[in-house]
Amino acid sequence: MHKSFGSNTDWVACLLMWGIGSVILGIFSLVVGDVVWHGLAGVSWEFLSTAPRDAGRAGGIIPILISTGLLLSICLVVAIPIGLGAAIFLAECTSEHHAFGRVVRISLDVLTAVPSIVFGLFGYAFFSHMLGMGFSLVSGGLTLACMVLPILIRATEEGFRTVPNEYRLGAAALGLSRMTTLMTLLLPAAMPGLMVGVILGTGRAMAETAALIYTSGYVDRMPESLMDSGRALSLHIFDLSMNVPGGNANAYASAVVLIGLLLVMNTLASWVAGHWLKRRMFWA
Amino acid sequence: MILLPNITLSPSRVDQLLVWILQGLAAFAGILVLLIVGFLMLEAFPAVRQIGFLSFFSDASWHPVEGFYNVMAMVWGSLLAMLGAVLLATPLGICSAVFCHFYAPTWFVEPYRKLIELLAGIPSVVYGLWGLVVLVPLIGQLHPPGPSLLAGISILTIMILPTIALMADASLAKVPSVYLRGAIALGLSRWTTIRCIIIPAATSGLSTGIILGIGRAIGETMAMLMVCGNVVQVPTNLFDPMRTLTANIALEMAYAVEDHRAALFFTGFLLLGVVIVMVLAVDYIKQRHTYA
Amino acid sequence: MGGGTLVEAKDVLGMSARSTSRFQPWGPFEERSACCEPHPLIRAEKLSLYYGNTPAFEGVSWSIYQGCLTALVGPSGSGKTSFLTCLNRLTDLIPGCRVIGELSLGDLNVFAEQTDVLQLRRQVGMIFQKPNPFPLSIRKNLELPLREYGIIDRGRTDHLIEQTLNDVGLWREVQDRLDVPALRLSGGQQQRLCIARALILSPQVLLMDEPCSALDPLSSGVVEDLIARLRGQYTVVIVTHNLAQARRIADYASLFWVHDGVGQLIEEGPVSQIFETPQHDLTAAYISGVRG
Amino acid sequence: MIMLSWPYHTLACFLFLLMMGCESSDRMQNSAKLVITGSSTLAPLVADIGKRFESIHTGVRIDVQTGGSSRGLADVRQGLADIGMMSRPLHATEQDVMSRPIARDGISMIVHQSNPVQALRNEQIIKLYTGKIHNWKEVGGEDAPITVINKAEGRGTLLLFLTYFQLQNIHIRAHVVVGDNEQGIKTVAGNPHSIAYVSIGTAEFDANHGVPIKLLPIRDIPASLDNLQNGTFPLSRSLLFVTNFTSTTLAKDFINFVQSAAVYDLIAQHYFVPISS
Repeated sequence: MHKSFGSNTDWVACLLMWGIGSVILGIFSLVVGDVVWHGLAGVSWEFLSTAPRDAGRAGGIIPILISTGLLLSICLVVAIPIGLGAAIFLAECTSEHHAFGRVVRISLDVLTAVPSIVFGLFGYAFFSHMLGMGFSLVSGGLTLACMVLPILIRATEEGFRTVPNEYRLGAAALGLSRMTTLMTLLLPAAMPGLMVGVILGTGRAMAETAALIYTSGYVDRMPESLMDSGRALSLHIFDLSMNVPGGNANAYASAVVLIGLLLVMNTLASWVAGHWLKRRMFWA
Repeated sequence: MILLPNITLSPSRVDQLLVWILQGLAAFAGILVLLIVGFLMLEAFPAVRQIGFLSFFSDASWHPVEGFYNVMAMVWGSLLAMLGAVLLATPLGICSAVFCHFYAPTWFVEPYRKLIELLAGIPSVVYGLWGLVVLVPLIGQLHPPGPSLLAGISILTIMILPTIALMADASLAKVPSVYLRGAIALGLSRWTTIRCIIIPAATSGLSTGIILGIGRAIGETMAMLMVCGNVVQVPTNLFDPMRTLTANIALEMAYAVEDHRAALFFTGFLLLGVVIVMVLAVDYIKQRHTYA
Repeated sequence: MGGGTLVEAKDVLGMSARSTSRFQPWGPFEERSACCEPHPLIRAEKLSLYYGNTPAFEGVSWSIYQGCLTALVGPSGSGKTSFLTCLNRLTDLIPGCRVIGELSLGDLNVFAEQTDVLQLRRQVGMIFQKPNPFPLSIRKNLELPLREYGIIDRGRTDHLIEQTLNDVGLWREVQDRLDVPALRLSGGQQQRLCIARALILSPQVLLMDEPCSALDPLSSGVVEDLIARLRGQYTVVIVTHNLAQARRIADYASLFWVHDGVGQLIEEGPVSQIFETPQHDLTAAYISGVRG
Repeated sequence: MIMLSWPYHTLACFLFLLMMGCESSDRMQNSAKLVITGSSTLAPLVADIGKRFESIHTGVRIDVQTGGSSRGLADVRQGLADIGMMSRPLHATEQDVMSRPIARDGISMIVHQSNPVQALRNEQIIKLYTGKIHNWKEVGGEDAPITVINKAEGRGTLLLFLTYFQLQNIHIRAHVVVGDNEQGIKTVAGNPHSIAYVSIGTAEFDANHGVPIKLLPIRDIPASLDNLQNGTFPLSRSLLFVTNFTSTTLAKDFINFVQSAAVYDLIAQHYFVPISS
């Protein structure tokens, strides 16, 4: 009697989990499949290596890919050090109930919910106008960094919080300086958290449209410097699908490229993290 | 336990410097919020002074060109879409992570996780486009007009699910394995182990995931603009079209001037208010339900 | 050399020519009343366990008697804990873990396909080296296994909880704070709670993996007394590095040893035989502290 | 050593960024740059014209930004842009800038291709949009509820529509509100019982490229670019460039170029009508 009680619910739960797993898989295959189905035919070497013509209806996306890459690098180069530092502070220097930490944490949660268009208008007023960066990749990258920061910090903080206390105790018992403890023990252990943050963050940055319309701009020319305006891939997709009649085919093709790019970057990120982790563990 | 509980206790110069730098970086993140709030206030201030604060809640409708500024319908729109999506995506996301950890065969886990990671980065435009071209006509056949609260909730659910699933996945991975071994040695079934031990032990990470999910849901702009119908009204059922605060900003900012523009900034400001209330509520619930 | 040659040592029971003249570090052996029937409950036939291609132990053939307290001693890496985890199939948790040979619990073939693992683990409780109460309240820790097996009635669960906590001598210490988190208890209390948690399902067999080694001597003594009291009611299999402890509380003992990185059962028998008249050179050396 | 490597890397990256920034600002002073911002309707066209202008005038760069008519106006006023693009007429309070028409555009009522209704009278359209007619049956279509699609507050097309039909936005009972033209077209394509109004150029392009929509005539005049060009189609608007009164010669050159016959082919390619005709 007892046996049947336990295993019946378990069986139902198992079924449910498989059900949910396959539903999620199904929905996403539907969305991704739809995009790939419409767009794969348009992706060719020529598409990847030429500049757009006729407002994007014809031609390729190479300047847009370069601009996207630059935007993303600026965003990550700025956001990762700040995010990591803030996360370390929140996780390692403040307790859950510390007043300053709590204020910062709540501010960050609020920041995650600021609509991207508000970030865009903020970046437009602050970076482009007030700091005089104009409509440029730098201005767009910095705006993206502001957007990505909260995601990065919260995920990394979570990573640090779950590092077992034995590490800290053990390191303290050895008389290691906090700097060393942080760099050699805690950082590698918190790496998976940081990785989730970076993946979610790059995801959000790559997907961003509204914030970039006002900051990095719409110019689909090859950027010559970071002060040039440049169009991001998702903005290109948005423009083609919503603003340019007959842009659908290339919009879908660009979406396929974006998905491919995400795939490559995520794989690269986890590979680099794993590699780095191994080396660090070895030396530490 | 934390590494640097007190600056004064730390003997090393480097450590003190480290703490100051870290504190500075954290403060920077906090200042960013102040900057944005300040910016919104500066832009919204003329509207509040000109139009009057109460007009935003007591006017007949939202017709800024004619001078009517009631935003409540859009506040409800944002809240309903967000609540619906979070209520759907939270269990789905957590289940997806549980599936990944405890049910899926090993060879399947990595591709599955990769897919979810991938989905976290798909632009909202793509989801919106899919919603507009595939989902909305489907709903329209069921019950016209098609663009509706239901479409909004569905798209939002799909969009925030990866965020919640990834955070849940990361936090489940960090539940100490001793709990798992203990539960298994007791002969607890997989489901009981998950429900009564693993999930409670992962609360902190799960709630972070939910907060990020709420954030993305309420802040989502383009996809909402494309599938919700954007009619300013409080939806009375799932098939009614409605407008969110974010869609309102994106839809009208491009053509708004003066008071209208300032009123749009005020809606942005209001959105922040809604978010702050939500975040504080989640924070409060989390504080009450965490076992130290 | 295979397990077979080592098992032959069992056949020379009673030969004590070598041990009589040996140095005796333990003092006179105190005879205990035979508390257990020499009725084998657990039988292992040429049992081997591999992690991938690396063997943990090989060719263990052995019987564990019902109602007795059996100690497993031997150096680290000799496969004691691995052997223990076979008994409740915790080995299932380790990817790439293979078990070859026969293992039966009463009439039940432990590694058979159709064996209900949950049922098996319910009959075989396990205590780990580090106390691992779940991050729940004390009451919930004990309630969880009960509810899992269908005992939901509040009166009955409360009664069982009180009775079991009494059995492990914890009731008086915690009766007025059953709802505080279990993680706030001291180490010794936590370990007794874990024992209570295992006992509350009245299992046949209790596996203990160095249950006292993570505790201070005082708590360790309390837990050890508790384990000694369990003799007769339960079949207890205990892994310990503390030879004195094994000698104090066990009825039977066995010595595991490592040969070329592979664990093997060197000698087994009544604790008097192992400690007084060991049949194997290595046993003699190990218990006298010369090696290991 | 390893422990210290990441701050150095970061520092190096920052320096690199800084250098790139400085270098580019040096170079920028040598070349003439024109920033044009505003209406998303005009942006693709002006970007293409800009590319042609660059190919004729070496050393000149035309940066086209989008973000809406109001942004174009605001950027010109603040000096962030040299030229603003506007797809709506200037209000009475906005006479502090100079406006120049560069192309024409009209709006057309569209329905789904499968809709049997061939034409609607103006009163019918007004009743439809004010919620006095709910079913296609009442205007000669099949028995199905009408989905009315309106444009968002402030859009140029909305203003034109309201002015022409002498409506007020307050009285319009819409089931769906859309932003850009393509969104309206995609919504109509997905809903066989809907009606919307969009730019003629966009609608004509999509209808000719297999999108299941149909353009309805206004007062029996078919909605087409030809009728727009010969001035017979009633619902038309000018697309504007706005500048400060003290605009640079480069800006003037560019505006003259945009108004010249040299770009008529581009304007036609983007389904607008050149201003001269």
